[in-house]
Amino acid sequence: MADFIYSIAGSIALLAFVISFYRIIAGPELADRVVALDTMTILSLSGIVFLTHLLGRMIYIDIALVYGLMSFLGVIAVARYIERGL
Amino acid sequence: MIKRIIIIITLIGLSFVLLPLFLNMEDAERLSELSQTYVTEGAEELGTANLVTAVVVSYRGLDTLGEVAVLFAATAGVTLLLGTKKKGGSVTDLLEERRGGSELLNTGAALLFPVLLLFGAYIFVHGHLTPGGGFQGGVVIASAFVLLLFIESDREFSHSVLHSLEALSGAAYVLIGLIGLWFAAGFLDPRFLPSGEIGRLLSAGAIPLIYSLIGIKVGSELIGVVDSLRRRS
Amino acid sequence: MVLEILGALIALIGSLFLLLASIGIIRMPDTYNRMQAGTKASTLGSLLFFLGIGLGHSGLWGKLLVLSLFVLITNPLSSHVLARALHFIGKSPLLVGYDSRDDLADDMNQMEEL
Amino acid sequence: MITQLLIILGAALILVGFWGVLTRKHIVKIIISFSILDTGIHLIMVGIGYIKDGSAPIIDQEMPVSRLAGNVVDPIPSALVLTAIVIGVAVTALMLSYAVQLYTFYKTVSIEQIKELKW
Amino acid sequence: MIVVYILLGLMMLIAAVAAIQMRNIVSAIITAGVVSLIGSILFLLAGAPDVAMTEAAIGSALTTVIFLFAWSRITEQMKTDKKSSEHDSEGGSND
Repeated sequence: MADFIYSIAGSIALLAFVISFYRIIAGPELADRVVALDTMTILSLSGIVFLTHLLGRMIYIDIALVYGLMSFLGVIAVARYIERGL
Repeated sequence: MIKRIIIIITLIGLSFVLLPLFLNMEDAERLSELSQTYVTEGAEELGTANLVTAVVVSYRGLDTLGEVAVLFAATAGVTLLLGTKKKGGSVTDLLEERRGGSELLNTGAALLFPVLLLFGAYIFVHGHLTPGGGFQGGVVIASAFVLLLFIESDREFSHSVLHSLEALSGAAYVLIGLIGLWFAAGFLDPRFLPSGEIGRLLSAGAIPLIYSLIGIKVGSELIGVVDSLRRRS
Repeated sequence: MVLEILGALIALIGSLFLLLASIGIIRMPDTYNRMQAGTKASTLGSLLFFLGIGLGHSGLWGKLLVLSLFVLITNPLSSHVLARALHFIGKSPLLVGYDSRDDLADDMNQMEEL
Repeated sequence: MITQLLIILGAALILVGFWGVLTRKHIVKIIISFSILDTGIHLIMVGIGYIKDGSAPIIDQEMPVSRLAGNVVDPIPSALVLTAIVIGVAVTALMLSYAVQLYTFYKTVSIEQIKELKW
Repeated sequence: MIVVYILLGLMMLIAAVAAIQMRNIVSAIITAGVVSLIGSILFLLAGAPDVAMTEAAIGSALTTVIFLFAWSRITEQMKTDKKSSEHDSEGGSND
């Protein structure tokens, strides 16, 4: 029962990932793509935590930790490039 | 036109090269003999929980040494190409003013900088227990310094400190390898320290030590790369 | 067992918020609106998601707490820097029927006068 | 099945990257294509090391030493890919520094206009 | 499970082709970062967490940063070149 509800939640998160991926490909401007990337990193963090549950290995959570710290560097780099501060 | 045809022919040829790889491969049911030995005996022999670390640091230690050498060569190339400062001030006069970081960014970066350093150290000290190790920890430490470059891009890092850290950790890495050759079975054999119990922090012989040295080396090299690539004013 | 089902339900609510964030990303009319939809909803959604997974696995609490802290620090930070950068390159938000009001530009002018 | 999927995906990425390297004119685009090609090679190597229903070769409560045989993926390709990624970023940085130097000498980013490199 | 692999693989291919086709360089850099991000999730699914961690840290964060540093250096030089060429033409007209 619990596993079933968990897998529904994971599928919805995957659907959200695909939808925000559409904005990265189609986004008319650079700014839209960066916003979509910002959302996508958070979504993939949730996805990695969900995979920890799905594959049944607790140690996979370390990847989410590393990615959670590193992911915002890319967004900040693009933002600083846009405002000419890099 | 001829160019386009040549490109298409090249791509088709490449796909034919890659095709047998696809056709001959099924999901393997069991490991090959060498991997089987590494998997079953690695934990017993070396006392590491993470067997990838055992392969990287000990069984294939020479490969890692070569990899670190390639990394050093690439870093030296980047520094050689871009590291020197521009002669003459005529270019810099025309540069427009660079915008500083906002106060929120400065505070957040100051908050996150020690966290990133600590976290990188955690990653490479726990390399024999959890996923991760020297390379990943080195990247996290380098990213902490990249964060400092984001808030204040004129910041100068001390090159002598970076170079001496890199050289010292590289020399210590080779030295530990030689100690393994002397006191244990072979080059980069970590068993000259006691193996301990699997799953403890102080276990697996010298593997945490070696991976920490690799982490410091990779981190200082990547800081050097980013520092050479950024824009000078 | 009850705790697991409760965790699964909380994770389901969190995933619905994540879906809301992504729908906001594609349906909102301009960049600033997309940004606020994407950031706020996805922060709440991911925190609920972590809580749900943590209720199911008691061994993960410490690391999930650290992860939530990272998300709470880095996510507003990155969206703040991005919004500020967009403001500086002269992108104005879509305000239908309202007078445009620019507090950040006023602040910058004041600082320059000082 | 999963090995085949990873290998065909990696091969497709290699072809896409190679196509980008051959057809693009912009030098930064060529370097981006190289990094995509790298990712394809890494996917193929990880795919070769996959074992049916395999998990990570890390010992903990869920994977004790007794269950290790037959349940974990091959650690050797993982170790090789690990070092290959780090070398990849260093080589990318080297290529980018060449791009910066090419721009300072020739004042162009299009490789069509750098005539001395042609033969 | 196999559906997830195929979906992620298709997204990765689309992102790779889009990264090469895009006209804006910074958009292409971001999209190449997305290729690495999806790749790291695939590595995690295929049971290689060490590789996934390296790809997430290096491929999608540090590579993006390095590309942007180099590209901002090139664009800055482009700007100064344009300015100095304008200066030169003005000086020539005065003569």
